[in-house]
Amino acid sequence: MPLITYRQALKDGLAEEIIRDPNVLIMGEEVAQYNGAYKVTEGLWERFGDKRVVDAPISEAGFIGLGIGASMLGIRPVMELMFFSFAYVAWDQMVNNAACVRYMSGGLINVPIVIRGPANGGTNVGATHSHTPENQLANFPGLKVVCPATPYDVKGLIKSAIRDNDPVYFMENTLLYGMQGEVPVEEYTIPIGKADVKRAGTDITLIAHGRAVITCLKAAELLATEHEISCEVVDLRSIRPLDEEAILASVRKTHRALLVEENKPFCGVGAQISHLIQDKAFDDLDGPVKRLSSIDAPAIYSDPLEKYQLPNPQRVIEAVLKMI
Amino acid sequence: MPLITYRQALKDGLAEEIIRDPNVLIMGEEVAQYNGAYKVTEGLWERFGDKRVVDAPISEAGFIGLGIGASMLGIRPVMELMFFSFAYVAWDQMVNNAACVRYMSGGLINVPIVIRGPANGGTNVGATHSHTPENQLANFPGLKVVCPATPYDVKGLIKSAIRDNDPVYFMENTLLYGMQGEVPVEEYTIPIGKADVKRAGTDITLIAHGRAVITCLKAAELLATEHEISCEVVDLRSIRPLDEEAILASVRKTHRALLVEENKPFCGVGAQISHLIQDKAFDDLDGPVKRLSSIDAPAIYSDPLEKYQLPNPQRVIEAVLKMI
Amino acid sequence: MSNNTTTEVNQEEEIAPPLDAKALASGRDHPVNVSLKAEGKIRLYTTMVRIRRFEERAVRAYQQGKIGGFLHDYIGQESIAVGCCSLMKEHDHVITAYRDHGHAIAVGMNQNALMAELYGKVTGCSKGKGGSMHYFAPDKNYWGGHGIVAGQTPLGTGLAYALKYKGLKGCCMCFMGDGAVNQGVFHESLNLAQLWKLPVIYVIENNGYSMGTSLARSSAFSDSLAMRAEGYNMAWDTGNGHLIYEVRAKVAAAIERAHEHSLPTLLELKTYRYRGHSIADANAEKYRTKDEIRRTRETKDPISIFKTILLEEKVLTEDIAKDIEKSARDEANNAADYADRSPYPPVEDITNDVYWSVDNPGKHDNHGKIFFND
Amino acid sequence: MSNNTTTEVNQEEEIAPPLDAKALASGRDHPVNVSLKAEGKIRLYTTMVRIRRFEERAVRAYQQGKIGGFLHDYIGQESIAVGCCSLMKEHDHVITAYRDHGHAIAVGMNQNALMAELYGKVTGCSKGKGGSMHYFAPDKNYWGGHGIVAGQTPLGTGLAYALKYKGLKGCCMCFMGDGAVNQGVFHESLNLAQLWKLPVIYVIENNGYSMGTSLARSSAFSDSLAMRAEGYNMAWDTGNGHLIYEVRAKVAAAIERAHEHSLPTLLELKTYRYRGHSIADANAEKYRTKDEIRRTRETKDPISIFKTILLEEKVLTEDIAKDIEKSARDEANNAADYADRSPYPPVEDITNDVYWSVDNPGKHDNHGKIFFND
Ligand SMILES: Cc1ncc(C[n+]2csc(CCOP(=O)(O)OP(=O)(O)O)c2C)c(N)n1
Ligand SMILES: Cc1ncc(C[n+]2csc(CCOP(=O)(O)OP(=O)(O)O)c2C)c(N)n1
Ligand SMILES: [Mg+2]
Ligand SMILES: [Mg+2]
Repeated sequence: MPLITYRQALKDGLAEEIIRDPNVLIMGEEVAQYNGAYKVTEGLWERFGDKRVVDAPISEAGFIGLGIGASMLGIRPVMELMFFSFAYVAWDQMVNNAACVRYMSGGLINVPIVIRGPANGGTNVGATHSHTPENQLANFPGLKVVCPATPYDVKGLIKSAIRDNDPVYFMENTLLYGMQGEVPVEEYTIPIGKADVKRAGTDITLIAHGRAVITCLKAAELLATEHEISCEVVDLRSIRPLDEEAILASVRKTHRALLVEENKPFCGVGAQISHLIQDKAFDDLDGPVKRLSSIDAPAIYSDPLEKYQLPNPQRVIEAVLKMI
Repeated sequence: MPLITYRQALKDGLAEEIIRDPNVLIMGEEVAQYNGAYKVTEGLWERFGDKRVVDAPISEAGFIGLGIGASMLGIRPVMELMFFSFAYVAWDQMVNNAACVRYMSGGLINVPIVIRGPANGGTNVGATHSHTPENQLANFPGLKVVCPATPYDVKGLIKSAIRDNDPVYFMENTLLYGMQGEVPVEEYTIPIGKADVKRAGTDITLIAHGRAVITCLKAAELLATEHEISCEVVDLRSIRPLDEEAILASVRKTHRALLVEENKPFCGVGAQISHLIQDKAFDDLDGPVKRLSSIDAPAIYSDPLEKYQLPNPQRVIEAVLKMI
Repeated sequence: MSNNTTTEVNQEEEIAPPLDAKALASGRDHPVNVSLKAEGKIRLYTTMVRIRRFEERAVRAYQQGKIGGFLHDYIGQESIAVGCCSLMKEHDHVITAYRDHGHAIAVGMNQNALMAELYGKVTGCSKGKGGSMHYFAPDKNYWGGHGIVAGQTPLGTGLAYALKYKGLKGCCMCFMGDGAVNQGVFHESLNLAQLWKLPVIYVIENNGYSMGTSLARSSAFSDSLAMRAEGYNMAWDTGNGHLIYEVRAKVAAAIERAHEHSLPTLLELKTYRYRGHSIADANAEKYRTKDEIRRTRETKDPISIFKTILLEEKVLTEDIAKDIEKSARDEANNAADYADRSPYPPVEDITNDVYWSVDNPGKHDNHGKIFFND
Repeated sequence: MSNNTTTEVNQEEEIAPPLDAKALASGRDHPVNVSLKAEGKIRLYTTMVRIRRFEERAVRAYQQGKIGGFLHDYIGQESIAVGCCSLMKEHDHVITAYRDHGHAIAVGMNQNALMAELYGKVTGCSKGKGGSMHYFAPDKNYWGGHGIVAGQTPLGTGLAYALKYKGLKGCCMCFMGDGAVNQGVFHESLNLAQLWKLPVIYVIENNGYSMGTSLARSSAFSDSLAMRAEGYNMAWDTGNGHLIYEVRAKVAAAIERAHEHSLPTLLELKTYRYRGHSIADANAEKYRTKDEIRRTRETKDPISIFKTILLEEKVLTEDIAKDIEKSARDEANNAADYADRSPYPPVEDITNDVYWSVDNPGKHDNHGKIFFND
C-alpha cells in the first residue's frame, strides 16, 4: 500500500465524497482560495470550484448555523473549523440546533452535517487555541464524535462521517497532519464506533484516542524493549458511539488499564471509560483504572512546558511502571 | 431558625453583598424592572436602583463578556442567566476569557465574576431550555462550579461566590426556588468546595448535587422505612473544587456508592467521581460504583416522560435495591 | 442606565391615534391584493380567526393545567404570519422562534396535532417531544419553532443557501422578535446573506417588547431596527403589521427580490401582543399600562381591522363572519378533545428520534454503544 | 459566490495614487498635533521605529527557531497603535487582538519582557504562559492581547463600563481587525455601548485582509465598515491609518466624545500589513499581488511618511534619525539576548496562576481538590 500523510488521506477522502455526492460541499475560513490554514483542502477549490469549496467570513456561529439549516434540506456540508477551539463561539448552534432538532421534531428532520478541524494542543499557541472539546461534545445525545489517529483511519472515517445522516464532529490534530501511513488505493470506509487494537499485548491495556494513541504506541515500544512489559494499545477512534466491547475485551485480558488522553482531566473522556471498566469488569481488574491527561491547567504557551503538560511517552511509561 | 424559601435565601444573600461591597452589581435579562424571570431578584431594583441592578438586552455573549471586562477592573458583577442553557451563546466568553485570562497574563489579572441562574430540566419546556452544563464547565481549569441544593446552602455559597476572586459559575434549579428550609438570621458564609453529609447512613453512599440531593433524600427515607436500608447522602455542593475527602470517607464507611445526577451520563460529573472512588478506594468497594443520570436523550417535552427521564426517588430506589 | 418613562412615551406615540379608513386599507392597491379573489380574502380572514381561537382554547387548557411549561401566544400578531405565509409558493420556506403557533397554522398544520403537542401527547406534531416552542412540519416547508432567541436566524439563512445551491426558485422567510436583533448570530447571518446573495427574508415582528423590556431599553437605533441592514448594504423596509394588506404588499416585494434577484431583505413589521410574554407571565400589565393594551386592542386589532375592511368591501357579511367564528371555535375545541383523548408517549420513546442511525437499524455502518444509561 | 478579481481591483484603488505632500500632512492642524512639541513628535517617530525594529528582530528569532507557534507582526500598521496610545490619559485603557506587539510597546511595555514572552521564558511579561497573542500589562492600562477574533470587544466594552461605574473620566480603546466585524459578539457590544452610553472607542484596523480573504470577500458593506455603527445610532468615522497626524486627530475626537459625553465611537482606519498574516503564512504573496505590496510599502509606509514630514518640519534631521535607528536596533537586539539568556519556567509553574485562591493560600475560604491530575 502507498505511504501517504494524514493530511493527504483526509483530503483524498473529502475529494472522493465531493465527487460521489453532488450535495457535499466544503465550507470554512480560508478553505478555498488560501488552500486551508493547514492545507487540508489544498487544491480542492481549483478542482471543484466556488460551489463545492466555499470561503466563509469569520462567523463560526453564522456559517455553521447556515450549514445546519442547509443540511435540513438535504445538503451535506462539511464545515472546517480552522481550530476546534473556535467551536466555542458557535457552541449553541452545535449543541442545540444540530443535536436537538431531530429529537424536538419527533424524527422529522435530519442534520447530516460534518464539522471537522484540528482539536489539539501542543503547537505552542497558548490556551485560547489549544482546546480539546471532545468530552463536552460527546456529552450531548444526538451528536457523534470521531477522533482518528492515523492516515488509514482518517480517510475511512471521514467518508463514513460524510455519509452519516447524523451530525458528526470530526476532530483532527495539526501534529498528525504530516504523519505518514499506509492507505490503500481502492475505496474503503471505516464504520463509526469501532475501536481498533493498534498493538496487541498482555500485561496492561492503554486506551487512547487521537494523537495520544501515537504517544501510547511509542511508550509501548519502549516498555517492551526496556522493561519487558507488554502493552495492548486500544485506539477508540470514535468517542460517541463508543466501542465498549473492545475496551472490555482488552481489559479482561490484561486486567489493568491506563487511560491516556490530551483532554483536561475533570470529566474527560477517560472518566467515562474508567467508570465503564470498573462497572463492567470490576472483578477482572488487578488494580484501579488509572488515567493520564493533560496537566490540569490552561494550555501553557512556553514550548518545553507545553510538551510536558501533554501526555508524552515518558509520562506514560512512568504511569505504567507505577501500575505494574 | 426561620423557615424561608431557596429563592428568598438567595435574594437575601445577593442583597447583603450588594450592601457590603459597592463594587457588586447584578446584571441580566429582566432582573431589574421585571423583578427577574423567576423572581430571584424581586424588589432589588426598587431597593438599590439602576446602578446596582441592571436589565440587559438579549445579548448573553455581549453582557457576560462586558461583565468579565468590568471585573478585570475590580467590579464584581453577578450575572444572571435566565436559564443556564443560554450559556451556550456566551460559551467562548465564559470558557476562554473568564477561565484563561488570569493564566495567560501570568497571574496579573483576576476575573471576580459570578454567573448564576437555573441549570435544570424537569420544567416541561423542552430540550433547548433544559441543559445542565456543570460537567462541561467544571472541565475548565480556572473556573469554579457550585450547585447548591438547599436554602441554607444557597445563601452561604452565593456570598462566598461573590467574595471569591476567581470566576464562580453558580447553578440553581427552578424546581428548588420554592423549597423551604431553615436559614439563620445572623450572617454566615459556606466555604466553596466543602461537601455536606445531608443524611448519615451505613449501607450505601448516595452522592449527588443540586436537586438530585433532594431526590436522594426522599429515596433514602423510603429505603429506610420500606427496605431497612441505611443510605448516607453526600451533597457535593461544589463540583469544582471537589471535596474528595468527604466522598472517600463515606464510601470507606459504606463500601458502596451510587452517583445520582440530572446531568446526561456521558462524561457527566458522576463519571469523574466514579473514577475517583475506584482509584482511591478500590479495596474498600464491595462492588462497582453505579451511576444514575438523566436518561440519555435530549430533554423530552412531554411532562410525565420528562419526570421519568430525570432521576426520581423511584429510579434511585430501584438502583439501590439492585446494588444490595 | 435604563429609562422606563421615555419608553412609555415612545409606546404611547406608537399607538395613538387610531388609523382612519384610508390608512386601514393601506396596501390594497398592490397587485398581490388587487388580484385576490373573495375566497382568497375570506381565507386570510378565516386563518387569522382560526389562529386566535386555537390559542384562546390553548390558553384555557393551560389554565386548566392540561398544558405546562411555556405557552407563548401570538394573539394580536396574526396578520403577519397569515399575510406572509399566504404568499408562499412551492419552494418558499418558513422558520421562526418559539412564538410559533400562528405560523404553524398559517402554513397549514393540523390543529389536532398542534394541540396534542401542547398536551405532550404522542399524537402531537413532534410526538410530544418538542412542545409549544418547537413545532415542525418539513412537509409544509415549516422548519420550526426554535426556543433560543435568534437561534433560527442562521438556520433560515441556510435554508435559503440550500435553495440557491439546488437552483430552486424559492426563498426562506425567517421570522424573529424585536429582542432577537441583539443576538450576534443574527448579524453574522445578515452579513452572510448579503455577501452571498441569498434568497432570505428576515421578518422582525416588532411587538414593542422583549418580555418586560421595551424596545427603547433593549436596542440602540435611530429610526428603525430594520435600518441595521444598511450597514450590510442590504435592502430593508418597515411596515404596519396590523394591516394584512400592507403586510402582503411589503413581503411580496421582498419575495420578488429573493425570487428574481436572489437577494435578502430585512423587513420590520410593527405589531403588538395583548397578553404576557407567555401565559405564565404575571407581569403582563406591569411593564406597560393597561390603557396601552386596551387602546391597541380597540384600534389596531388585525382581525377586527380586516373584518371592517372586508365588510366595507362587501366580501364579508356578519353571517359569514359568524359561521367562520363558529367553525373556528369548533375546530379548536375538537383539537382540545382530541389532545385530551390522546395517549402520552410510551417510555421507550424517550430514546427514539435521537439518532437517525438508531432509528434506521442496519442502514448505517455504525457500531458500539451510543446511549449511556447503564 | 466569492469573487477575487473585483477584490484585487478594490485593493488597487485603495493604494494608488501616492499621496501628495499636503495630503501627507492631513490632521496636522488639529489641536492635538498643533500643540505637539518637537520632543513629542520625535517620541511618536521613535516609538514607531522601535516597534518596527522589535518585530523585525522577533521575525529573525522566529526564523532561527527561537520562537514557535504564531507570530503576527504589525509591520506597516505602527502609526495606529502609536497615534492612538500617544493620547492616553490616566484613566484611558487599551485592549486589542492577537496582533498586539505594537500596542504593547506603544503603552510602554518593556521590550525585554516582551521578547522573553515570545521565547516562552519565565522572564516574559506573562511568565511565558501567554505568548505572542496574549500580552498583558494592567499596570499600563493594557488588557491584552486576545487570540479569539473579536473576543476582546465585549471585554473592552466592560472596561468602559467599569470606568463609568466608578465615575472615572476615561475611556477604553478597543482595537480589532477588519475581519472581526463579522463576529456577532462585536455587534452585541456595539448595541450595549450605545444603549448604555459607554466611553469606548472601537478602532477597526482595516488592513484589507483577514488572513487570505480580502475585505470584499468577507464583508458586505456599502462605503465603509464603520457605517455599521449607524444601525445603532452610534458616532462613526473613517481615516487614513498611514498618517499618524490624522490618526491622532480622528481618535482625539472620539476620546473627547468618550470623556466629555460618555459616548462610544466606531473608528475605521485604513492600513496595510506587508508580511503574511503570521510569519508562518506561506501565502503572503498569493492572495494579493507582489506589486500591491511593493507599491504600498513605497507610497504609504507610516514611518517613511512621518519621517518625510518631520524632516520637512525641521523637527528631525538625518543624524537624529540615524541615532533613533541605532538605539532602536540595540534595544531590540538586547531584548533578544535577554530572552535568549533567560530560563524557561519551572515545571511547577504549569499549575500556578490558574486560580487566585490557589496562588494566595489561606486568603479564600476554599476547600477540596481543584486540580485533577491524580
Ligand atoms: C439566547 C436566549 N436568551 C434568552 C432567552 C429567554 N427569552 C425567551 S423569549 C425572550 C424575549 C424575546 O423577545 P422578542 O425577540 O421581542 O420576541 P417576542 O417574545 O416579543 O415575540 C427571552 C429573553 C432565550 N430563549 N434565548
Ligand atoms: C473566532 C475565531 N475564528 C477564527 C480565528 C482564526 N484567525 C485568527 S486571525 C484571523 C484573521 C483576522 O483578520 P483581521 O480581523 O482582519 O485581523 P488582522 O489579522 O488583519 O490584523 C483568523 C481567521 C480566530 N482566532 N478566532
Ligand atoms: Mg418582542
Ligand atoms: Mg485585517
